Amino acid sequence: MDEKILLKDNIGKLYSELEKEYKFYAPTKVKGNIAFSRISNVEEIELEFLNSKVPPKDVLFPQKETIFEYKYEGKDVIIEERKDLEDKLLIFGVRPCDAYSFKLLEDFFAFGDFQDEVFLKKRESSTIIGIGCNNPRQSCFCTSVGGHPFQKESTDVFLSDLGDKYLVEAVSEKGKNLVKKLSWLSDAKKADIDKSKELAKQAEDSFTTKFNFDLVTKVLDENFEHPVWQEISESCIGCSSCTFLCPTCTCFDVIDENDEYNNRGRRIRIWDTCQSCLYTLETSGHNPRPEKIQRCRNRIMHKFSYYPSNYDCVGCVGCGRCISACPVNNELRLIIDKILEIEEKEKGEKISA
Amino acid sequence: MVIIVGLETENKDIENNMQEIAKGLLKEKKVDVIIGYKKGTLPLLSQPIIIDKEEDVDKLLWNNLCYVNLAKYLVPRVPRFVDSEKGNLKVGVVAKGCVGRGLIHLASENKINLDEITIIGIPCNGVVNRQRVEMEIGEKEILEVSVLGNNVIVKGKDFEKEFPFDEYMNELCKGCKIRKPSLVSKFPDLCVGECEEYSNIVDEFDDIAEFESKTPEEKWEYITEALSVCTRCYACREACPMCYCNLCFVDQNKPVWFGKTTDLPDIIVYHLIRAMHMAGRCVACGACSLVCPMGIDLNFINRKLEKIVKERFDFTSGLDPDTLPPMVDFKMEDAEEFMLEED
Amino acid sequence: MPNPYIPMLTKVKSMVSENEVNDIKTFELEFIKEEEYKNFNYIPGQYAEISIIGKGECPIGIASSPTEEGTIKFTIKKMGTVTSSFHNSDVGDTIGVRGPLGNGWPMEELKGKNIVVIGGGFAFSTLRSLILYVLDEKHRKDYGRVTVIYGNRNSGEVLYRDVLEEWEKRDDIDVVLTIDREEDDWTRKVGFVAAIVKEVAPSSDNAVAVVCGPPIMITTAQNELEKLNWKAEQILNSLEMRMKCGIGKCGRCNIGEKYVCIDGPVFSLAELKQMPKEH
Amino acid sequence: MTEPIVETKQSESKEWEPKIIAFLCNWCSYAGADLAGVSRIQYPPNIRIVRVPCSGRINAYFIIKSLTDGWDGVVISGCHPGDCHYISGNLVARRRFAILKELLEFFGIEPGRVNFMWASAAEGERFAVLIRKATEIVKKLGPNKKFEKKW
Repeated sequence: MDEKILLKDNIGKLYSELEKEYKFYAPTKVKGNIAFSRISNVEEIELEFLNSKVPPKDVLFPQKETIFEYKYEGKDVIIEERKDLEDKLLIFGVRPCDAYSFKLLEDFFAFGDFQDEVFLKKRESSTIIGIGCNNPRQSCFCTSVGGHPFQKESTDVFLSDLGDKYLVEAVSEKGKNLVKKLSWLSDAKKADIDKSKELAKQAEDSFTTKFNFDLVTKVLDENFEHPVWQEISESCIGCSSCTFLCPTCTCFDVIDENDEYNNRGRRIRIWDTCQSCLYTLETSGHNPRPEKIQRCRNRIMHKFSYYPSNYDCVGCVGCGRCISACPVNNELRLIIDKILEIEEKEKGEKISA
Repeated sequence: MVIIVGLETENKDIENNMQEIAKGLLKEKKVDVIIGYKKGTLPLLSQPIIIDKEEDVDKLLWNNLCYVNLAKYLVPRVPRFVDSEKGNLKVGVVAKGCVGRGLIHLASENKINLDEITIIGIPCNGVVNRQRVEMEIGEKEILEVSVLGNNVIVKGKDFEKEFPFDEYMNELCKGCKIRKPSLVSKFPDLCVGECEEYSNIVDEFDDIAEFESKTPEEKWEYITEALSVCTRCYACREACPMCYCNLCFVDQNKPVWFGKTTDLPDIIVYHLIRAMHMAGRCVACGACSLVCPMGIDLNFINRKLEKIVKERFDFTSGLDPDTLPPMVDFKMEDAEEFMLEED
Repeated sequence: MPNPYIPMLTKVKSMVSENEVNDIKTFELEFIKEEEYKNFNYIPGQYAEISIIGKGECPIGIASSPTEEGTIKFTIKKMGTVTSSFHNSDVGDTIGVRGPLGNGWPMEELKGKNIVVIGGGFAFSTLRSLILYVLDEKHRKDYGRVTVIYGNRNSGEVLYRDVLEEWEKRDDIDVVLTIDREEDDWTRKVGFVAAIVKEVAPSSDNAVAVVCGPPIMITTAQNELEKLNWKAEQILNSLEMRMKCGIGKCGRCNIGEKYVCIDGPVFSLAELKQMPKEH
Repeated sequence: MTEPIVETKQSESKEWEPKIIAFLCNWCSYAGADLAGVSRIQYPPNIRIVRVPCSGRINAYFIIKSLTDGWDGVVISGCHPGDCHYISGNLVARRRFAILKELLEFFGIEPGRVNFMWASAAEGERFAVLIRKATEIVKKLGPNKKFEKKW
């Protein structure tokens, strides 16, 4: 049988075996929040978690990342490319929604004539061990965006939490090789597989939030200039928590950071957010999106209208982070309801007429 | 310490009074719109709401989760507060003590015109420290929050936990001396509902005395530890009613003053300068801490600011629109013990 | 594929001040590596992300024409941090270049057509590239008549005087120069660009208008052209936007689902009418 | 282009000397420093002077940027209270300095890194004494490492 069993007690063994080959990232508790960070000790791994606060995208697309380093020698410049892009990474414990976000990010960074090597190389050299989501939160809606709490596709190895042990399934070639290497894993019994299926079913049934995003996209395409945007943006304070915690947000700013003492520096990219008024401000003073209403609209349009037309899928993985992070509770579910209301009203009028 | 008797009934009373007043104001056309709070869609949140119809008054609510400082929506005014013909509308603001302070302080900085607003004062009984509760529940989902007696009860799928409210209040609320908006004698029509006249506010600042007695190294360690998780999303800035600059110092690029990265020195500098700008202006609403997605507690910095301003300049922000804020004022006899002198 | 964020290194070969107040300079850059220059195949209207390493990067339209061999040129106005440090640099300084980027003017589609070039202010740089390209011996026969309407605030702001004078001498190109207000010694036209467009009234038959300039000039000139029966498909614009990466990744230059940096900067008026008004 | 703002740090073998940036107001302290110079009063060579129109011109940004840029200490000097060329510039500044000084201390940055003083145009001697004192304080604190970035 292909499926294996990993006892939770054996995580240490797994770690010590893989840690030599991979940079091992796993969920840890940092100041009370779950975050994916590189661990140096198996004790740091936090196995009981709903989902991390900051999505694991920051392992492959960190908030601050060096693009290249440079050195000045008189008037000459020497550019040093990064050499650590092909180091092997292993990200342990990624939820299916976040794993799916890696696929979206990959599509985005490979889109067009230019490939973002900084991201793609790291993505290529990373292995993702996903974990099924036994307890989706109320704010989760991955099933509405084509996901599933036990979706395996974007992971390399997929684990299902069966209490004191994990059911291990190798998904990709990379994952199969990895599982082959861990020869000490015991074979799974049929009961284990059945239990996993049952958990998946339970998780799926527990979703309370369901959207029809095809309809949302259609309504958005037709209603760029609708008064509803005023209503939606009204209570937004533009704090950008939603974009900073979003697993699919990719916008960044590029900055040169100098070490004046040693005539050297690095060009870095840092996360930026479309919710900031400075994001689009041109040097001339002209700003294409000066108002909050335009910035709010851009975020929603980008995820649910522009993304589908460029990549044929919604730019959202349904993790619900923006819903729980919004301090004024101007959350996505309400926004989408408001958008769908437009359609309902129109239909209603048509019927009555 | 304020003694709270039956939080639940108290909240209900506040809510009923508030709705009554709001209804009256809208009926008599004393205000065009009212901004207040309504029930949030998540258990630990409330949602700001703007109403302009009498029948919507029932949506207004007061509970211990109403932590957004509504003064934020007046600088700049959200578009609904400005009519294309009438100009600025008359806005009623549901105001706990710190919202009232925010409005009055903004008036002292000439940012808002008190003639155009009505403060619907409510006697605030504190807000829940959402981050602390969330962190203590840990990795479980909170499904329901209710108030019973003096406890906040948090329920989830397979757990139920009680938090004594006076301990799990937001840090700034614990020692809050200004629970109702201040009465401004010059504007008799400004305040409706419960407001209070404050004379001298006595505050011992015991809570930060201990921190201050630490050595620089200990303080540095504490500060860097507390701020290191900051993601520089600037939610604290955006939620703050006093942060209304068109171009914040961190965004200025001619010249670039400070780094924009999440390296520790850059984070520290951001919070240090922001604190500098808040001196004598912070109205102790705690919104910055409560909106922080990473749960950083900025309140102890705000307390320190309050202390400096109180001790040095005997000033409490947001009580009187006619007193000049301390940072634009000076006295010949200001203390200068920190100046370098010959031995 | 190489990392698209790594700039190719060039040296400043020369810099020429273009206007009276000395805030617009043309920089001539020479590639350090010959093969990088050989691979730098561009068409007029494209831009490059150029940087003073250590100060930052900004997108600038390429002012030279591919027919001018050996170097590439950029005309830069002193505006922000990066452009100011360009103005402070010297001959021999190292400049990073990433490009060519963007779609550029559709040189293939323009073949066989009359071209009306309408430019204002210092946005003329990619238009210079276009005109030089068309007037080059190798390409001249492919294109019809060229009409240039170029407006400036005053006579001190007119860029590229040397090439303009050459063009004025030729008989296969009409050059109409205008300034906003009357000045002594100015013998050419006076008035806003839109008014001059109306006066010149270029024919829309088998023609394409290429418009580049400040937003208000673009709008007014387009309105005039439409009054002269030009179709929206015949009017081409080059847009400006804040861009950081130039390769469609940093996100900020989107207008609807289009990114100005890779789908633009050249859009026809017909395309722009389909897009949200966020530019 | 990336000229070092501060000269490269001295080699480890020599005794460490702090680098101090001094913002002096044009009307009093700058003249005071000048007087110290022409009167041949010795003061430590560790300070680099930036002349500003008034101590009221000094923004907290200047001070904190100096620290982040690697200066070991900052000295700010203006006219004595009541003597300001612009009547009250130094009085407004004094409030600002008070807050900054307390906040720096609160954040755990050694308060001795930033020193404020008054020195009039006639007080060359006082200027030298205070600069000597400030230099000693900063020297005792050692190099400013808290704002160093990792490379």
